[in-house]
Amino acid sequence: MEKIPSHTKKRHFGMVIDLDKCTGCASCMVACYSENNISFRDEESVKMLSTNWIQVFKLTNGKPFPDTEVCYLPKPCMQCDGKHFGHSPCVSVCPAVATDFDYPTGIVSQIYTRCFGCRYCMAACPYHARKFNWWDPVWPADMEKYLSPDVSPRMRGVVEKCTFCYHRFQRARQQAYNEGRPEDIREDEYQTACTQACPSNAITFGDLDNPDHAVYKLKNSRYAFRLLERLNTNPSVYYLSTREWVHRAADNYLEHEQPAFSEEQQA
Amino acid sequence: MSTQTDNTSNTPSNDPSPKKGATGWVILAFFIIGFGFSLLSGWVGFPKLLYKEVPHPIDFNHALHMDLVYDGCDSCHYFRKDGSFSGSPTLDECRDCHGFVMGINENEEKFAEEYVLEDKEVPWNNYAKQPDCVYFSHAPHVKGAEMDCATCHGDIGESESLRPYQENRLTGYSRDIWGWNMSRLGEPEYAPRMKMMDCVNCHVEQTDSKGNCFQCHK
Amino acid sequence: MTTPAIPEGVKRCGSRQFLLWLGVAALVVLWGVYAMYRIWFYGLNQTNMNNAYGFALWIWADLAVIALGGGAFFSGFLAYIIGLKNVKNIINFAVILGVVCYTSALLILGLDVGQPLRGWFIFWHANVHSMLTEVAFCLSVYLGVLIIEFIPVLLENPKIQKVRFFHHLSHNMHEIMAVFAATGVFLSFFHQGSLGGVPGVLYGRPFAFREGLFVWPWTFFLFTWSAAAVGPLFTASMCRLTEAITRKKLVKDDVYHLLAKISGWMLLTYIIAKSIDTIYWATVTAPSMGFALMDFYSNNPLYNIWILVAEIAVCGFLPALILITRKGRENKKLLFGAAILAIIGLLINRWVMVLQVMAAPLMPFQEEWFMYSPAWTEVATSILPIAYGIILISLAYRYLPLFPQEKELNPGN
Amino acid sequence: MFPFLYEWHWDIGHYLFMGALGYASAVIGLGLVYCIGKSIIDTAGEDENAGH
Amino acid sequence: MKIDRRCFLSLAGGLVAGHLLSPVPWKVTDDLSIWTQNWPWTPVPETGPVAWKETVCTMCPGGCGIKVRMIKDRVIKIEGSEDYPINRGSLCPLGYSSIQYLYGPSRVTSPMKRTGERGSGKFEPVSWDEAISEVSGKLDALRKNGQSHTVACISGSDKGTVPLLFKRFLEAYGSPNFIRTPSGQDAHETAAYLAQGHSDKNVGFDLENATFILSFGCGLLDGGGAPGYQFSTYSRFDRRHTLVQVEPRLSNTAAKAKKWLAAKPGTEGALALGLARVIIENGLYNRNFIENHSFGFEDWTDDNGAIHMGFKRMVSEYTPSRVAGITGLEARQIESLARDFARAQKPVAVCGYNECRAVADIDKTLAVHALNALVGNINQSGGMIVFPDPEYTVSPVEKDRIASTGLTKPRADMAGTDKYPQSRYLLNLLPDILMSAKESDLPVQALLVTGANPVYTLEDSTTAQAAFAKIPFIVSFSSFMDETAQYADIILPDHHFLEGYRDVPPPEGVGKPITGLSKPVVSPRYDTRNTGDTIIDIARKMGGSISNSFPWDGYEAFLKEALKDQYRDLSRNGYVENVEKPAALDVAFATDSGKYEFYPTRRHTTGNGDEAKLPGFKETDVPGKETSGGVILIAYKSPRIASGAVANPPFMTKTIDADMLKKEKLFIQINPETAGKLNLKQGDEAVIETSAGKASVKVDLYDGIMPGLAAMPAGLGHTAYSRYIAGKGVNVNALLQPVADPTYGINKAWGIRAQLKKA
Repeated sequence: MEKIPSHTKKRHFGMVIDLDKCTGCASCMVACYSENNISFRDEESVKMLSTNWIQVFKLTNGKPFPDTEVCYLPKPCMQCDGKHFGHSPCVSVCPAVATDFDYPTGIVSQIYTRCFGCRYCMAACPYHARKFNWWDPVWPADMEKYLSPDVSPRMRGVVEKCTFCYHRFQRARQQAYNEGRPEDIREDEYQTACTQACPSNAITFGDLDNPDHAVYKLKNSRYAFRLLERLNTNPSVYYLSTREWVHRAADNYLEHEQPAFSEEQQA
Repeated sequence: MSTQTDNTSNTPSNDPSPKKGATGWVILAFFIIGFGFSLLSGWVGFPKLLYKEVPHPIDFNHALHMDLVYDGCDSCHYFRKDGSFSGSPTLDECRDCHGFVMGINENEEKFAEEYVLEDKEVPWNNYAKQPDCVYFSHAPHVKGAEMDCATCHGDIGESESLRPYQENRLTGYSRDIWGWNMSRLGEPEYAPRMKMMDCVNCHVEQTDSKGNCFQCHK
Repeated sequence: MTTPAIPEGVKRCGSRQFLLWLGVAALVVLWGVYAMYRIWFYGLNQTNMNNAYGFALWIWADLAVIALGGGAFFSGFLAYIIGLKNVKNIINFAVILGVVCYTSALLILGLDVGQPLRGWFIFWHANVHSMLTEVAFCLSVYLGVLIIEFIPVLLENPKIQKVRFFHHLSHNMHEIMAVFAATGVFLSFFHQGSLGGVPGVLYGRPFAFREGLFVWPWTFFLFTWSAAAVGPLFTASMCRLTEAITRKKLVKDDVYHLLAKISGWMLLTYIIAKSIDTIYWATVTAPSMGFALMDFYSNNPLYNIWILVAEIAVCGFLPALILITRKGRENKKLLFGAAILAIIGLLINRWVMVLQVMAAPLMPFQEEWFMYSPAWTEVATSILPIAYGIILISLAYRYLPLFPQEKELNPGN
Repeated sequence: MFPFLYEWHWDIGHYLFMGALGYASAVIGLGLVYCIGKSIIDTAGEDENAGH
Repeated sequence: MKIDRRCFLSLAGGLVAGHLLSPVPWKVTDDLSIWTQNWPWTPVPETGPVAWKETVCTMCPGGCGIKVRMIKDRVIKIEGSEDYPINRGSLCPLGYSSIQYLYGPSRVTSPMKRTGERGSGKFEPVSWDEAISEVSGKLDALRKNGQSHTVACISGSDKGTVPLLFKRFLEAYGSPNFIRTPSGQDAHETAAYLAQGHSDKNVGFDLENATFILSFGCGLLDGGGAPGYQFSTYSRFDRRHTLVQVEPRLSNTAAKAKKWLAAKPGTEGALALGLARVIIENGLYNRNFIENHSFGFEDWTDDNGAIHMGFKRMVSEYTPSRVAGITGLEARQIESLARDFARAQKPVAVCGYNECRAVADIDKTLAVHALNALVGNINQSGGMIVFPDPEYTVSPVEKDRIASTGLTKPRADMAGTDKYPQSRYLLNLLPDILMSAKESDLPVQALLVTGANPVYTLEDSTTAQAAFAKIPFIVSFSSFMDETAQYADIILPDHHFLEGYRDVPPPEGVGKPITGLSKPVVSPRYDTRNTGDTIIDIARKMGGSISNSFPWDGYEAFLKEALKDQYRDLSRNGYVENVEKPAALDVAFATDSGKYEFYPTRRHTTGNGDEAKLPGFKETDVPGKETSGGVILIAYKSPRIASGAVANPPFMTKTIDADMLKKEKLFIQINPETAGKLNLKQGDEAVIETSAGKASVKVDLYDGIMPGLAAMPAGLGHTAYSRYIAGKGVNVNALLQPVADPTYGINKAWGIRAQLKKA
């Protein structure tokens, strides 16, 4: 199809998050706020009104003291491919093509100026990855000074979500063009803000289809799984955990069913 | 009621009764008046209302500067190391030459007095200024596709005086983006128009693709 | 001599009483308008919606009024295409109800979007794969059809009829009304279906997701079917309510009986289809995604399993069985009781397909159900259409010959 | 909505959707034009008739 | 020609038709939507050339290297610096969000003078001259009255050049009252003094080279201590590394540990001794260290011929089964932990230094140090490192008669007095001392506060507030309108750390002596001044010998002189590592025996006998009355909440989970079992009451907390700063109460008895 410009290299960016490493410190969240001009209000405790592109959840294994275990699970937008390539749950429902599956990168785009705020995509997203701008964004005092020109501040009434820091990809690409090596972008040249911020190196980011990238190997690990994989959303974000209960907590199972990981463990 | 109809029925066109009212021609005339008025006000008056002329802070003479610099456009509009484009030069960059009043002409004096001495950045009007939602990088176009400046910016580099700059009162856009012709017909002589589909059309020609949303939006 | 504004041969209440009646409704409208002002000027933070409830009361209200307004399309289908003469006695009323429902739906949509001034993007930048695009297009074109269907009725006001052009227009439009009606039925079939498609295609939401037939999920057909079944019952019930308020017989009983009979069978077949769909979903679709039926029904009273029982048994099979029996139809209390049950069933269905979809937790580590209660602004704007409908219907009833049988049924006026 | 817009693709989805929609709109539009036209003629004819 | 209604209809029709064929409706519709895309009130960030600048973050004492992304003169983003040896790229949420303080509404934008009541936050801006004259005037008056010793300075740190200037100022002025805020370092310093003989050295742990970290309740991954250092250490963990966490609550650290041992709080010392016993009994200790570099391991005889009990005999009583009884753990667990620890390649035991609160149990700390000594990892790679402060070369202070007299007076906080002769700072005692003093005889007449927010961070903060309110004159040097600044009479605002120079001394607890330099990346946004400059100005204004002691033009000049040779490297690399390697074991100990003293002979005790000197386990009394149905309240540290001198910026508050804070209500964590006893359910409104105060909270049931305990996060419940920070949750310090160690005065209470009832 005409989807990919002739001069563009095709990639499929994705993330692998090692849940055994994640400490739940929220550096990724804060780095994301700062990187992506995410607005805040004085009241942020009602999480379903709060804008987060990546959010760290706390999972417990449900066992009583002292056999309790905790696992932290950072959840960005999963950049789903959907049932067939590009048929992401949110993309197919957007009536105005404000969100689209970016074929050259495998990232789900979101164009705030096209979005008119119908929120159908939010209804379609099982991960609650999409957030609506219920209020006009306001930065108190002269905090507007720290806003980055790489990411447009959103206006009231539109949906926003994690973009895998697409502007960093653009930045890397611009640099590559400037240096006369178009489309040749090294693995370390494009990393998301959260990946870079994670103080315990729990997040790995790269081209899932490129055997030279770290994520390629990690996503094929036997400890790898994805969130709500059974919905056929086909996320580009993988998780790693050696703990069986974490695998179970990441998807829904009927009583007699088991995650593939547990079956493997028992075998 | 019926009698009235009878009275007037013989001379329907010459002597319209008060009840019968105007004839078809008169009605048509009114229609044309309304139609014409709307067309006129819409095509002529409305653009004047919609756009406001913003005076240039300095009537910059590109031609004059081109003669003085070594590196063409790149002398003042250059790529930074990271591949970003510098755009209009900052006051500091102008200062390299304009440290003091040289007294070349009125504009130069004005520039030196109002900006250099006052240490104030010049609020240049940018004809090609895109809104915040647009991501545009010069590097792929100039370095990758080896396009000339004039392809998009017209012959501004050779101009001796800045052409008028108009701003859309509603959107704040430069009038160049939509094009000076309200109907967007024909090619403008100053430079190509810069609405989204103008970019897309060129991309389709050059890359066989409309491009992706994120390619140009942020 | 002046032409009376009120149609000939019918009696209407005094203007003072009428104005009072309108005034009360207007107050409710004003309340809604104030809410609209709050929403448009301060944004959607004036509502109680949140990121879990991106779709809430309004979308439900939209789905509900459009389903109920389905009476217009199905009555039109019966009257103009099947050619059931008897239905023509209520068709004008059905059309007006349709106009009320559809304009309300568009108004609420205009409120519900975060950027109303960009609302036209849905047409201009249409994504033809989105069910919402289909809804928007068919809905607005169908509203056009409804207005076209309404125009001849409007033109029949004696004062307007005096203008010859309008007189002819009304006549000519009547002549080819079947064409409009047929187009309307076509459009309506699709947008009722698309509304069903709206939740049905959400494959990330196992509660709503229904597998498909061609490019449409099951809910596409179920929504059309249920609107066709219950819409006429809503028309009939509203007509009966008008009769009660005006204390006049406006439509002959056999019209009601006919509608009830058709609706009864439609409802029965619908609810059977719905049951099959539910069983298939509960035993095949949902389990394939790891969900047991009871995962979708919470312990909290609002989203409990009773809602399924109520929808299918109490408000589905029960009224269907009443309506398909002659005895049931001919007993007024049973007939309208069944109609109200069926309407409630439809409202529950739309509620479930919007609100419960949002409420049910998906991620296994998130145990809580998302709860939501509408803000006053949402309630006010959702009630506004009712008051607005009352005003429009009152005006139409007063000044237009809505009911061809009225004169005959109320002699001596 | 139109082929000159960014979102447009010459694909089956657009043929079906826009085709059906265009068809319905055309029927409605033509029907309306017919009614209005005929009514104008009827009205004019009435005036003529009244004259004789 | 006749004109009628139809003409006008036609005109209207023409107008409409013409209109539709003109650009007006279409362009207006389009442009209106474009207007919504560019609402004038939605900011459009300016572009420009990008630059990265390296500096050091000082939002907490962790001292992480950061790189700052600048666009023109604007700070856009902060990231961890990969090249900085402490954090090696890692950075905590507070570091990332510190730009919000640079630009935030919490800044004090100019010198302020109080106009309203204490704590009301009503101030008026004054000029720097005026403010400094006011301060020097007040101080001068006190000095002339012979009350120079009643001036105190509370500082968040006693290291680095700014605290050095304050110390110097007090010395020249004539007051002994330089007071550091309580920290875990208090106990480590004391232990290092007792066991190793150093009175003012830093105790750090070389975590990055250790392979087995046994943590007695350290919030290593909860944002305590030097978070960048600890996170970066953890990020390099692989299969060969082990972290064991001993803590009654499943904290973030415990969740990430290979093993979590939920020992009863306050019994960690017993566990350490139990481990020591297993190690000794099985001969797993480092013989070389014990035989050549330690003292008091075996029983020993003093000069008078009296036989004293050695460490070995003392711990022999701590059998695994007995320790299991004390700690609530299993004997099996204790034995295997001891073996794993002792057999590990590079084991290290840590405690206390980065808890959210300064719980300073000397016995416990000595026991943990002893564990390190047993495996011989003192001053070894991957072990416990003791190193000196960076050296500052400045001329001696010129003291006049008043200064000399003032300096001989006892300290206001009683540190170093007969009662607590071996303690250096005892701020935790000050509130009670002030409260019991008469107005006329107040031991503190003027207070300078720098890098600290004691009104908020001191336990029993309500009493602290009342006590500080009694001080006639308070000067705050805070950059932000914090709680203490609100109590001040004069605020002399410091720069934000991105606006000025400052040396960053080696962070507490970090096992390598790195000094960093925080450099300005932006010019000061407001009318603020580097506190170093301010204190020099005040000194200059006071004249005489005080002025003579401050001969520098400003802080930068002082900094250059004080750091001497180091300055060049500092300004070039951003940091400098102490060239001095950790001392070799033969010269490492300054004790009388010249060895590591398992039996701390110098220890000041109330009673006599070996039990008092040796670090045996003594149960700590928990303050408060024991009642049926009561709980013990503990505070915990969350990496998402800044609980130190600086409050949470809005970004961090945004990360706080819904089960920690909801609207203004804070959640208190209790075990479901405890909840059952107290008849509480998830989300219930409840009231918690202690002898210090009471607060209304919500209940959060958490399986990961020991039954009988209730935990609240530290760092919320602020009343100052801005509306983005104030009024959220409860300040747990207002519910806690310190218990002074009888011989050292430092606080040793780890919790407080509380009543938790349904509201």
